[in-house]
Amino acid sequence: MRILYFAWVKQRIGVGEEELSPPPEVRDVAGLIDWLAGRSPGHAEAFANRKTIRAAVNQDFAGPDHPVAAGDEVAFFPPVTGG
Amino acid sequence: MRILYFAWVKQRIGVGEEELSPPPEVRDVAGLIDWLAGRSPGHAEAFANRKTIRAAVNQDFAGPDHPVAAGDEVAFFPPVTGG
Amino acid sequence: MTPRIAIQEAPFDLAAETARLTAGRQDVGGLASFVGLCRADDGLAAMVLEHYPGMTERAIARIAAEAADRWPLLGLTVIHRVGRVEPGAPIVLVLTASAHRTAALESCAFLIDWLKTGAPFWKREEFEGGAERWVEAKAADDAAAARWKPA
Amino acid sequence: MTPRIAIQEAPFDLAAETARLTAGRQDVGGLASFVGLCRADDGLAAMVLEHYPGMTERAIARIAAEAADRWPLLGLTVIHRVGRVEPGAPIVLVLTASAHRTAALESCAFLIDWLKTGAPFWKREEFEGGAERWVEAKAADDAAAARWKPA
Repeated sequence: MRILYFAWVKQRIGVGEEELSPPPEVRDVAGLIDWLAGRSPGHAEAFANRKTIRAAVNQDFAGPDHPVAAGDEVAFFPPVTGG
Repeated sequence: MRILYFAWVKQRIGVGEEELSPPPEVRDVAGLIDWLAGRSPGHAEAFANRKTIRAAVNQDFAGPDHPVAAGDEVAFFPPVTGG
Repeated sequence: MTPRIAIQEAPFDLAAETARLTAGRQDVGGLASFVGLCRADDGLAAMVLEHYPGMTERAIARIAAEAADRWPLLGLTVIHRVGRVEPGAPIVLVLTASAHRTAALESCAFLIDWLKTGAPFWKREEFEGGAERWVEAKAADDAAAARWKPA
Repeated sequence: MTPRIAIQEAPFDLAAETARLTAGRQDVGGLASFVGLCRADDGLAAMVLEHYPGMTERAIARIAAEAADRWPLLGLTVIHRVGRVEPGAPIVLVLTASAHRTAALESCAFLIDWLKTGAPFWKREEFEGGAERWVEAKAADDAAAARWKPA
């Protein structure tokens, strides 16, 4: 699974991209966040306030219940501020 | 009184501007139209359908009841089509 | 904020007009523009625009002042061409600048809606073959202008 | 109508983009544009824009297709800059062309409202003195985008 981070999520974690194989019990976005938050203090800090985190699965916005699977591209970032 | 005509009102009357002294019983825009319509066949044709005529007195849009007096600039024209 | 209002035969330069509202300043966050162009409907050869010199400038200045009163504008430009305009050529430009996008977008729409119904311009269409026709006012334009009236 | 969508570091040229939508054609009656610029609020030294390559283009293409579905558009351009932008410089351009003004004006407002809330860009502010801050999403932007949702 390809995991991407943007903006301050990326700054806190320290990398913009990771190639990871979460265990089979990680089935959705919320489960993936729980698992990622345990990987390092930076990950824990990035995911400390779930309300400020948005996700995309395969480049579409996705809610916490959205399924994730091996081979997916999953991105985490703050609410967008373009325009 | 300075009378101005624009667009097809001007084309029908044949001039864009007249300097006229209406009689004292001409007190408002509607009365002025009645009086002007009797001046020539072109005037009569221009003012034949009052619903299609708009007026301005001293460069502000004015309804049929708006007073007119010596020294005023009064203009007649079709509904505007700018922009 | 002094509105720039011009009635002219010459074409206008959108880039130059935009630069005029933003050059040397850092407080403009949004710039909205509308350009109205002459379409070649039904074999149109040219559009000839007439106006009421004096009243036109007064009417547009009043509309511009109303826009500046309703929205926090940092710049406002209205340029309306008169005379002969060929298909594909621009006729009118409205340009508004503000710190925020909503004020710029709304005031731009307000101004072009009002120009259609509140400024003394008249359009005559000339067709291939020599026929001509005065453009008639549209009820839809009155309705568009009316939606800006305070409740 | 193929939308033109570009994500780029370089500034854009409003006159060239306008010409691209209108040159050689006589069916465009209205051209609406919005340019968002970088304001120098609170001693801002620069804005740094990051985005999600791939998803950005997909998200904007989807929004552009929705606009083309809702309004009879003859042209649509969205250019969004990324990287470092200094105060006074343009960040985003939305340009829409249609036979009539309402379609151009409404679709332009729709697109910029959606870009604020539906495209994966993030802005970091750098201040004189070295402080920096990520721009926070605004509830007002969510509300502006929500008003376009079909009832």
